[in-house]
Amino acid sequence: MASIELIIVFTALAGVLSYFVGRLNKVAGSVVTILASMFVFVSVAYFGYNNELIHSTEFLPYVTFSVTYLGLFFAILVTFIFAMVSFFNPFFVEKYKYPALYSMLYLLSLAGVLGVFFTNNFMSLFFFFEFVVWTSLFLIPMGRSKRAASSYYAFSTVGSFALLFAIFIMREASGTFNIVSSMASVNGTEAAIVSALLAVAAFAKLGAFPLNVWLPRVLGNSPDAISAVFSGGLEKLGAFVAVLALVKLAPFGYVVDATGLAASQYVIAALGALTIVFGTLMAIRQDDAKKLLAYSSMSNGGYILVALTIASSASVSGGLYHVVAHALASTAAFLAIGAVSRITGTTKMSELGGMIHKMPVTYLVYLIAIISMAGIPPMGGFISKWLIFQAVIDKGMILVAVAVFFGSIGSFLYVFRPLAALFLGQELPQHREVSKEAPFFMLVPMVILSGLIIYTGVLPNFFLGFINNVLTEVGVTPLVIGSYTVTGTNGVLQPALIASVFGVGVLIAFIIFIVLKKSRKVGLMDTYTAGNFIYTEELMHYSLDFYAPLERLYEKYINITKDFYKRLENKVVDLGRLMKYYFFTNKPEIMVLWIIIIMGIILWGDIL
Amino acid sequence: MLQYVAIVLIMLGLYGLLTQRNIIKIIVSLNILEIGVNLFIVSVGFVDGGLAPIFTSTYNSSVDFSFVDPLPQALVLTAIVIGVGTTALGLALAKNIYQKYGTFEIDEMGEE
Amino acid sequence: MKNFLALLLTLFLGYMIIASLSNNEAFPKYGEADVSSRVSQRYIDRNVTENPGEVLYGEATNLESGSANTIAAIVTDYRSFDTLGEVTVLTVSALGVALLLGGAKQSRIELNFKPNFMLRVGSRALFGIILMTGMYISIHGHLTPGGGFPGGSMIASSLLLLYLADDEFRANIKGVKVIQSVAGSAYVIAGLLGLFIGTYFLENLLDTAVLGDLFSAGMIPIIYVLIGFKVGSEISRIIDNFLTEESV
Amino acid sequence: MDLINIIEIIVSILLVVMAFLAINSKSLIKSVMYLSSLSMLAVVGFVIMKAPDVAGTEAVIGSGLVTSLFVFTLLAVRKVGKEQ
Amino acid sequence: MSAILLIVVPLLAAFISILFKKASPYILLIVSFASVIVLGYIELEVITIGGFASPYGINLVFDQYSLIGLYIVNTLFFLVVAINCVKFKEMSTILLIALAGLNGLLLTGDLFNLFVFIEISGIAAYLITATNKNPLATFNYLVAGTVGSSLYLVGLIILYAMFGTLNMADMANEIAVSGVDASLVAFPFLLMFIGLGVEAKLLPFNSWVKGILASSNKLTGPIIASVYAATIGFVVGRLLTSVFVFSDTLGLVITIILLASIIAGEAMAFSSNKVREILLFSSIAQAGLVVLVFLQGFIGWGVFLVVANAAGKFILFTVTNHASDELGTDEVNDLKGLFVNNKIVGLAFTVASLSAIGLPVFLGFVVKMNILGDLFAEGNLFIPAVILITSVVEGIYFVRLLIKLWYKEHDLPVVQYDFIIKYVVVILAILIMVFGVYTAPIETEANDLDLISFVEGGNL
Repeated sequence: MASIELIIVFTALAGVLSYFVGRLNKVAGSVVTILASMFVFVSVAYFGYNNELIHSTEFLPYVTFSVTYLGLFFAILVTFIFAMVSFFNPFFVEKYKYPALYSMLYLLSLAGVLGVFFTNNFMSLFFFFEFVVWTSLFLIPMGRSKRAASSYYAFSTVGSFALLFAIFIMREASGTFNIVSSMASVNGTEAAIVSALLAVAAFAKLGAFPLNVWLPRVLGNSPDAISAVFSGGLEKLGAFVAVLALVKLAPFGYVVDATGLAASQYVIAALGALTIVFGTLMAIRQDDAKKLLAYSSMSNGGYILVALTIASSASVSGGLYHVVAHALASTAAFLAIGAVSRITGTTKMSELGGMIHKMPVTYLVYLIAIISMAGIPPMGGFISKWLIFQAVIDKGMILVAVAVFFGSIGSFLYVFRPLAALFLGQELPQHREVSKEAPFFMLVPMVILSGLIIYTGVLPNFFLGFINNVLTEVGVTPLVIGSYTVTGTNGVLQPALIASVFGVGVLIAFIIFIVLKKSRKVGLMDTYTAGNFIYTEELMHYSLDFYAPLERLYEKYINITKDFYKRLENKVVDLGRLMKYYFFTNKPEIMVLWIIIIMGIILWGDIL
Repeated sequence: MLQYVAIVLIMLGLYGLLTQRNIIKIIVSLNILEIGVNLFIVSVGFVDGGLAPIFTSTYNSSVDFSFVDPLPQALVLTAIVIGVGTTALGLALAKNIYQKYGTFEIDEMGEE
Repeated sequence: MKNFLALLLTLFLGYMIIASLSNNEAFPKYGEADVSSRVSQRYIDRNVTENPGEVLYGEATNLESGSANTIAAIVTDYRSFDTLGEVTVLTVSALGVALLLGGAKQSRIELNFKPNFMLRVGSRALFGIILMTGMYISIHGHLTPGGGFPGGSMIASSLLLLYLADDEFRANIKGVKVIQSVAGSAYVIAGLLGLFIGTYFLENLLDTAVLGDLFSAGMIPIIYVLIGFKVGSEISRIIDNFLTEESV
Repeated sequence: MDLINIIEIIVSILLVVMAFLAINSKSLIKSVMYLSSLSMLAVVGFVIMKAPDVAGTEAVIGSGLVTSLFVFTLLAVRKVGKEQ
Repeated sequence: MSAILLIVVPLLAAFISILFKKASPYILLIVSFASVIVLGYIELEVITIGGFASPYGINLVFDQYSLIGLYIVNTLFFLVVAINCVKFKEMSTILLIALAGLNGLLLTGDLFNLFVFIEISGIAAYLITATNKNPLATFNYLVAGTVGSSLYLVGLIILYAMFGTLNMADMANEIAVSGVDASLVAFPFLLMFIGLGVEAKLLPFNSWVKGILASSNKLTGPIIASVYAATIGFVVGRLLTSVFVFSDTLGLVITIILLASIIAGEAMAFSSNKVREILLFSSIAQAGLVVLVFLQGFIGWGVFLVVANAAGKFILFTVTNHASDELGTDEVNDLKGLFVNNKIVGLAFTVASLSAIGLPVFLGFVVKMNILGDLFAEGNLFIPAVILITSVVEGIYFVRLLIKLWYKEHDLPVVQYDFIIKYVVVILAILIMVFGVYTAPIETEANDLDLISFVEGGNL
């Protein structure tokens, strides 16, 4: 038995402890984060799975908890991600400006996340939401960009405040902050407004189009471990809100008879599709591997939105499964890139190459992660995408379906690039000496994650079973699953069979590769090009700019959202400058003029 | 009549503040505004044919007379003294400004 | 053109205000103020705390405020607290002028004309007369129009006369400061006496005697004289500051 | 029409005229002088409105002292101006 | 003990300190400290001055509302004095008078007496701001203040002519009893509102603020932006909730003014690159919010909004103005990394700004949430939306500022903070946090204050 309250308080206290330990010894402080987050994960997962979590509160004021399958699902996933990523902390903590603070904020944001998933009170939900924003906010600037933090703040606050607005509207309708009863009490226009506001919150947290600007900036520029946490963990807060907004609240607007879908569902699905396409196209362009993965995260957020808004049993379970699959895959990928960056100090594809020679395990982890992201069997990403495709086609959303397929192919295109650029190709001279495999404790989480990715792809039924509980809870028909089969609307999937076929295929290919090996390794200098001898060890591989012609097609449109917000910001700045210039002079005349005008307005009625 | 004139004076004071960019002129405008306000205050307490609110021996013999309202007059006394305080301070500041910028014209001082 | 527009705008607003005030039935027309419905009627009748019956000049005794001049009664008795504040305003602006126009004042500012002997002597004589008038006005504030404010200002203007008539003249600033401080403190202490001896701050402790006598109205003449000194010293200091400058 | 009404009208007109002149005159010293006479006219106004206390105070303070302060400021400044 | 001593003793001390220049800083320190201490020993009552009962004489209302105001204003004033009394010796007398004026503003129950105290504290403020060495700005402040108070006086006199009284409670009573059309009192109320609006820094009437606060120093910044702002907040709160009646048109116009003030304030802060400018425009927006809250009739939470603002702005201005006094610049880029070597002060600054944005566990959050809740409860959706949107903008520039001040690698600005500044800001920051978490006393107090009925002579 374990009390949620105690777990949260424990996490927060461990955070404070890690701060003081970190003041004494930086690395020791971050070791505390590992121990604490592992402990939290284990206790949440174990007691949660066995329904032994106690939700009563004794210490915390105003906060009440409840255990729902939805919350538990997300909590286990996100605590797992936090626990895995925490293994990286000791290796990176040296580089941060405030290492002790880093450890503390890391654990505090974990505490906040737990609070979000377990509270049954909207006010506490908002409180924890803000708490997570603020604790994670100060983690971001320890990385490369200071601006990323303010744009993260801006968008997530827009989300939080939309949430708050919705909360207050629901409170007016129901007189309570309780999540279940206040959501049940809204109807009609109010429900539509609430649902739209919650959707805004979900969009902001997920970084979906058009609230997407912060996500690539934050993921691309945070410290490496934090990028992983954001992509795998914190971004999923958005998915949590999306479930509340899109699944638990009824859709609104004009209902199309043929498909039974409402206008709001079309709009959100369209935005989700745009997110997918936009994220994919942007990811294809990136040079920085972390940025690339950032855009990939964004496009995967689009999948989750599309899936959740359709709200059929296949789509919701597909969406939730995608949450798991993407969390695992992108965390693994970010960790792999982080490992590379720890060894070489860069994540730019143009500055890297041939890391496979020194970091084979990292390479393998990354490979597995991107296979899952691209939705290729036998990884977890395949299962979720299979379910989502079915739901989309079933509902006749042709354009969305096109986007979804495009995203899938596109993701294969882009995730392959870092693979080729970072790991394959020629080894670069500047990294040749320093490169070695990542330390053991960094490999541990990566390997665990890869194992899970394969497991989710081969035997999805364990997770789908849990997701079915969630589905029942939020009022969607559960998915039909056998012991080794998944039944969709258009057919039955046998992941284990597919996996074994794939396994055999890969095995054969591997044997052929080993037995019939024709290639020979030569040094960089040991070659010539077009009759010229090479005198310097320069890079000769062509894994950059694979898709230059494609990029040229949409080059002009890549910055629409960024430009929009830039322009919005400039408008605010202009307004401010204008006001300053206009009102704040050293002459009394403006003030007097306005006094006269205001008096005139008030008196006008009397004259007439 | 004087009440209207008081309002016109207040407005002229505002007009001065609206158009003048000379420190001294601004203080002059403020003074006009204040005089207008003072006249207005007194006018509010004025009673046609009323007596100044001071008991004298004449008052005893002619009880029919009424006094004008003494309270606004007392307030005006306060307002006048406060006005002179403000004006003195404004002029001292004007002197300081002149020492700093060498002019009374706000337009010639440049933006800070 | 711009100025003309501004003039039109302000005058139009003035017209609007006048029109609105004349439409306002609760606002009395000029010259028709209804004193009886206002608080000031009780000041005139002197019946805020007690009912003295008809107030007659030279006869009514022991009124709550025994000054023949109702304005003086209001200024130094009914609303004496305002006056204390007003004196404070004057103090703070005198201090401010001193602060702004430089601390270490040495010499007089040069005037463009040289006063001759006759002017100097004549103004000395006139100085005394003006000073006496100022005092008189202050002391008789509770009986006749005037009181501490014009009285004090007259005291200050007598000094101003000396300043103008003699380009070497400087008042004894130390002395002025003492008056400034003592007169102000005395006013406050008079109020505190009311609080500690009587029950209320600024309570009129003394007997108010017969309406219209010089020695009547209790504290009112005393306070008016204090105000006179206070105002006089403050304004003298302001004048001194304006007419001196740091010696180069 | 009483004499007092006629005086009132004259004073009123003069008040407005003086105020206008004080604001619009080009010379600062003239402006100050107009202000002084405006103040003096206001004293007449106060007397008309049966406010002798105010009139006395305004006469000494508003018209006398304020004007002298204005003049002193302008004098001091003119001297500074000469030096420069 | 009588509350009148809070006004009279500083005044007496001021008059005496004219003679004793050398001792005046100590007199100031002792008096300002004593007025904080004494507050605990005064019982709540309505004080009659001179023995003349309320509509005829002047009365001071020492109720729960003014007690909170007096506590916050006197405490902050004492802290300002404690930080500055050595450096600004020549201001001692003026500061004493300012203290008397501020206490008078909070206590008085008479509208004309309020005018007198506005002038006292106003003129003292002009002089205090003269230490900025920017006479033009001070002059501008003086002109604005004088115009404002003259208009206030005109408005007051029109009301006097209509209702024959100057006492606040009596005025409110008379207006209610006489049953005149609300449009008739709209104009005088507007005039009075403009007069107060000048001091309260509301948008079209606040052209003086930039000149004053953008060149403010360690003394003027906290005192104008925090102490004076709190006082005026309390005064406006009392008048808006108890005396003024805003009819439809006037209410609408004033709401528009306030919303414009909030929006423009945040936009201007957003577009500024100087720390002091950011803070001053933010305080303009906050002033608008304060008045807006009082206009909606939320006394309790309005009071705590004022308190939270005052404490926060005190920390912010003290910290930045000390730094810009030392460095001679307040460009954000020149102050980058200021807190790397001043962590304690930096933490206090962070707490204050996070409280201003409305982050949970700080006082600002509690206040903002309750205000929003009350607004929603009235079925008002537009104003909360504006408040939330502007909060986003506010949050962005504060976050930007904080990150710049905390993160920099090299060439750190060298600023030393005295131990007294450190103690003061840290204590205030801790208080902001404590009351952000332990909200029970604030909530009871706010609910008590909401029941205040000034018409019956205050909430004793």
